[in-house]
Amino acid sequence: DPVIRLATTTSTDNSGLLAHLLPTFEQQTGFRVQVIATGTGKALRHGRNGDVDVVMTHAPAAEAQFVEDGFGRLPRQLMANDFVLLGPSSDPAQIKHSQDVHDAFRRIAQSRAGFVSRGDESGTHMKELAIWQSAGIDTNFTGYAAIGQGMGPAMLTASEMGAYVLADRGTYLAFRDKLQLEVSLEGDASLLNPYQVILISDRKYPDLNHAGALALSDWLISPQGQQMINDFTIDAQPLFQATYKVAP
Amino acid sequence: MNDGMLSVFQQGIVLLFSFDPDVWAIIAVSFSVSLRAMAIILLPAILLGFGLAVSRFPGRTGVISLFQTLQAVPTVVVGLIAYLMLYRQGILGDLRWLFTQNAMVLAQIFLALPVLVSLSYGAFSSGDWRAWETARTLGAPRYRAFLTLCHELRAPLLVAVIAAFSRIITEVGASMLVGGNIHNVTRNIPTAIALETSKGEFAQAAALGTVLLLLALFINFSLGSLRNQQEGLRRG
Amino acid sequence: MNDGMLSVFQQGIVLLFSFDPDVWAIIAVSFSVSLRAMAIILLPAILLGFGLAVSRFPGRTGVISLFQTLQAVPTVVVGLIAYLMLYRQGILGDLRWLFTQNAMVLAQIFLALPVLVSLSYGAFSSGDWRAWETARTLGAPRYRAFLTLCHELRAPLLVAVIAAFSRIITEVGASMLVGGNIHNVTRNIPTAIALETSKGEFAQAAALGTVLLLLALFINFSLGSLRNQQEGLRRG
Amino acid sequence: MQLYAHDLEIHFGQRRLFQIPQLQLNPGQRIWLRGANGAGKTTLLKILSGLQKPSRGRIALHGEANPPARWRSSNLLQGRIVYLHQNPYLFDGTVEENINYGLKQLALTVDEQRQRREQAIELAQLSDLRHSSAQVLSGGERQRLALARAWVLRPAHLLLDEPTASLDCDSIAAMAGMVDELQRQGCGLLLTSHQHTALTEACQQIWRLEKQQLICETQQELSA
Amino acid sequence: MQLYAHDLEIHFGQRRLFQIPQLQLNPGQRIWLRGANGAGKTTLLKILSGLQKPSRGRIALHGEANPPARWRSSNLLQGRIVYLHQNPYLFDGTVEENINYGLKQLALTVDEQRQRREQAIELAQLSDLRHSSAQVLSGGERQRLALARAWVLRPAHLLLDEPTASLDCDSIAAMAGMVDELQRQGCGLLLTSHQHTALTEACQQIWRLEKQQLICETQQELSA
Ligand SMILES: Nc1ncnc2c1ncn2[C@@H]1O[C@H](COP(=O)(O)OP(=O)(O)OP(=O)(O)O)[C@@H](O)[C@H]1O
Ligand SMILES: Nc1ncnc2c1ncn2[C@@H]1O[C@H](COP(=O)(O)OP(=O)(O)OP(=O)(O)O)[C@@H](O)[C@H]1O
Ligand SMILES: [Mg+2]
Ligand SMILES: [Mg+2]
Repeated sequence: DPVIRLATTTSTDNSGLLAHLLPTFEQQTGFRVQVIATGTGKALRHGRNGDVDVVMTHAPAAEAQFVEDGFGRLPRQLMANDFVLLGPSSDPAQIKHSQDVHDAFRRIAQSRAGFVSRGDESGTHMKELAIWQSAGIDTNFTGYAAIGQGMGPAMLTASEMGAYVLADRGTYLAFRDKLQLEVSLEGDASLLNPYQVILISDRKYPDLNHAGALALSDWLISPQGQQMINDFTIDAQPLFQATYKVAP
Repeated sequence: MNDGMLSVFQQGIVLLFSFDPDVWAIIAVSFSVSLRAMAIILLPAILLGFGLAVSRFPGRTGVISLFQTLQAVPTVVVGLIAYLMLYRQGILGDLRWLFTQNAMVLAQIFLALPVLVSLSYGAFSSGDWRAWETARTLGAPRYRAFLTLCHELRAPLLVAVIAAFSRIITEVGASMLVGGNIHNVTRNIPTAIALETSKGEFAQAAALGTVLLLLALFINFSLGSLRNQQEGLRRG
Repeated sequence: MNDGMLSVFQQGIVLLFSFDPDVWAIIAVSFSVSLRAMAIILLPAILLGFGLAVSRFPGRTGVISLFQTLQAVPTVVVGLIAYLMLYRQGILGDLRWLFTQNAMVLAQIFLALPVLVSLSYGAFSSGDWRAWETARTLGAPRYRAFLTLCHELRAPLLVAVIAAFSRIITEVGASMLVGGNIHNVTRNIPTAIALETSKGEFAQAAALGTVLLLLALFINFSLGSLRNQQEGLRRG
Repeated sequence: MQLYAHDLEIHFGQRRLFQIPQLQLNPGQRIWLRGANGAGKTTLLKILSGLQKPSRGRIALHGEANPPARWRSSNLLQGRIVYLHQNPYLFDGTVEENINYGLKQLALTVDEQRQRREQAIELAQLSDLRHSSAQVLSGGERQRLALARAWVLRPAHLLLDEPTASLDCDSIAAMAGMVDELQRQGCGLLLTSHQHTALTEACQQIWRLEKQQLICETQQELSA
Repeated sequence: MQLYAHDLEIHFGQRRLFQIPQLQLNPGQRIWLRGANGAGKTTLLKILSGLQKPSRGRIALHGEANPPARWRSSNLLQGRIVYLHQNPYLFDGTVEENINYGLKQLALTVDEQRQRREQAIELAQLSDLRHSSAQVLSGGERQRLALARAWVLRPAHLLLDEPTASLDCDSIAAMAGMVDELQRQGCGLLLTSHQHTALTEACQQIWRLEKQQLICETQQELSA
């Protein structure tokens, strides 16, 4: 069975990363990869149900649960990208002067400048909530708008409203010329966004294409795979950073 | 997920009768938007369908084809068109309607109009012209003759209205784009369902779908009395 | 976004005639899935609509209301139901249809059936029973009498078929869920549009919408010849 | 009120059905319109009642306060010049509802309405069927109902297209009674029929549609 | 082939329309079915042609290889016992297409089909209108077309519901010619009519629907 079904998040597929990687893998191994790009929650759900052969997501807590429940095996951290805080160029909350991301979020809440939240329990949304929490701020302030939509619409909404928004860099680069937003803050360590590739339990679902899934996982962490991840750029900007380390 | 379809359905019933204010806010947005859109187009669309069925003018079949074709424009695209009109630089940008219910009403008007026009064209074109003539000769002014014809054709017209309303009450692409799915403001049942689904909360999504189904059933059975009267095909 | 609606439309025309293999693969998936779904339900649904219009049995109005109501189930929810049947633990899980075109056909059948049944019920219920009687007495077997009645009512039936087909060819929620939007396998025009929209490629999305619109126009004008013959309302 | 037609002509494609320089229908007059099948009787009646537009010419009502009404320019003809279809169309509903249809349009008290309705149902011998659905009526009953529905309006002119075609003697007598009553009240009557019946006997004039023209004769000429 | 009915009875709700213990229609026979408006003539004809189900009783065709056919159990009645509606329904299409409708059902060569069609169009005097849409025909033309459409089938029995109601003398003569021709070929004819015409004159029997019963008389008795 040469078909591998990969459930992953929209960010990897929409950014063009998979289109950059997979042809080489397919050529070398003879497998064909069918990509089902959805939200992290749904991708893991497909994994739990045994409807896909391998998942690639970016929600550490949910992934840990997934492995712990016995549905996933062999989680490998293969790459990361980062989140950026976007805002109008006038910078009403004075983010430019903030020390770190927590300070920036505090300023947004205090300035009553708007903030658009995806509100869809996606990886990005989880991240944002975690930051609000560690900054010690309740999201009930007036400027906070949870819109329950994808990254693109969230940025467009923020752009229309002149509000701030937390976005992943890949999607931001794709949307950049449609937005009247700028990067207000980037590079903070807590804005890192790690991706894992996880195989599906072969005891629960013995008839899946485990050989293909393993081959894909192996190839992704191989020197060639890691190199190709680092080589991927949009507008000459690298998007993902290969992070696989051989387990100690 | 493991709790099967039946329990999802039960959950929907519980949700509906729990009077959860969040759920009812969503329901209110759905119905207020879609009913407003229907109210605005109902008469013009049916009149247009009537006109297309009974009149003869050059290009008539072209117009009919056009309305039928417009049904095949995906809702997202209709949403995009509405968006391009409403965003800050759009021709209607000054209205500042984006992300309001008005924007959703506008998009839903675009969506329902072709459906209602072409279905009521279909309904009228199988009608009997003598009904119109009889009404007129018995002294009915034009508007009453039209209403009489509508009454004679109430079964297919009712079906047409229900089809058009179903299209917009279940529509997600356009509402999401121009409404923005803002909690308590523009989040309606379909966008809420889309949100729950994207979260992987399938049970919650299905429960919301059940809510819509139950409300639709309720409306339908109330309209059923209208339909009851018509006793099969005309025999004379 | 800034390049206005006209240029988007142009882009769509260019896209259609560029014979870009990717675009045509998407078009092929859309039409092969939706046409298969229509082909499967066409006859049963129209027969059912006919039966509901001409027969009298207890619970008949209940059945009619049910079909009309089922139109108001959002496509995502229909997709969910199909998903719950098709996923590994579902009753049809052993077919392993999830993320294949067959799954999309199944979901689209659920979507189109209520629309077609209730609209053809509407069409037949404004028909003239003498047409059936005349056909039968002139020696036509039942199937031919039925076809004759369909021919007499071709305007509203054609409109019904077009409405049902439009519903499934533009539908995104169910196809996305059970098809998975896999490139070259289950990506159809609406899911491709949704994808492009989520990537912010609005022009590309609108261009794909234009492609669908153009194809629908083409189909519609070919069907137009059918419609042309019917000369307004019956006068006798 | 006089019904007046001027310079009527009607074509269907290449075919000219008839051409009538002038035509006049007076109150209280009863005229028998004759002609072979396909001569154009139905078409002429529809034109005179304002339901169909002639290829050329115009229709007017004279002798009232309002200026003459042009074709379809208003509702003036409708309800005052009533046309009865050759195959009447009955509205979905009961016999009584059909009779009420035109009545609702008139400025009558509820009492007057009821009175006219009861009278019409009685004259048309539909008492037993008053609550039946109009769709199940027999051919003759349909004709009687159609006349009753027009009769309650007390029109200025009544144009009857083959009103007695499928009626038995009793029904014809009932129809004749209703029509005579209308004539006494000054209603102008124009009727087509291929049979000699009580209705046609009382006609003072015969109009013949022949060779694309309308020829008037009086009944005496005919019998002579 | 004999058309045979046994123990027919029909009710509408509480109302009993008629009850007929037995009834028989022979080949080559011509019968005039009479009765007041609303007596149930149309209903009886529809039942005999298998279009409507009686409340009780059954219809059969005797005298052929096949066993007697029960009501609606098959297609045996259809096309051989042809019923002509009081207000004929014409299919959307031209006059010629209407005539072709039943012909297509028969196992005839193209030549035979053409021959029958031409003959029918001629007899029904529809030559000028053969390519017109059937929807624009006048009342009389509709009747003639409906008969022509049935005539080409050479049915075993033809049930005519008021075929001459809106016909002029010429048309009646044309109708009579067609009907006589069928009778010569052994077709059984049952017709209703409120008028004495050339069609009714040649009837050997009169059936009367009266007081919920069917009474048979021969034409002689009547004239006596
Ligand atoms: N809309 C139309 N288009 C073309 N021809 C028409 C149209 N309406 C009527 N005709 C033709 O005009 C002729 C006259 O029709 P009309 O119904 O006026 O006849 P009539 O005198 O009432 O005949 P009958 O006694 O049979 O009812 C018919 O031959 C008919 O075919
Ligand atoms: N489906 C029905 N339900 C109830 N009553 C009916 C139905 N069909 C017919 N009738 C009634 O039965 C009676 C007989 O109808 P039918 O049409 O057989 O009469 P008919 O003898 O043909 O009369 P006519 O000479 O006026 O055509 C009528 O009074 C009619 O109202
Ligand atoms: Mg006529
Ligand atoms: Mg009858």
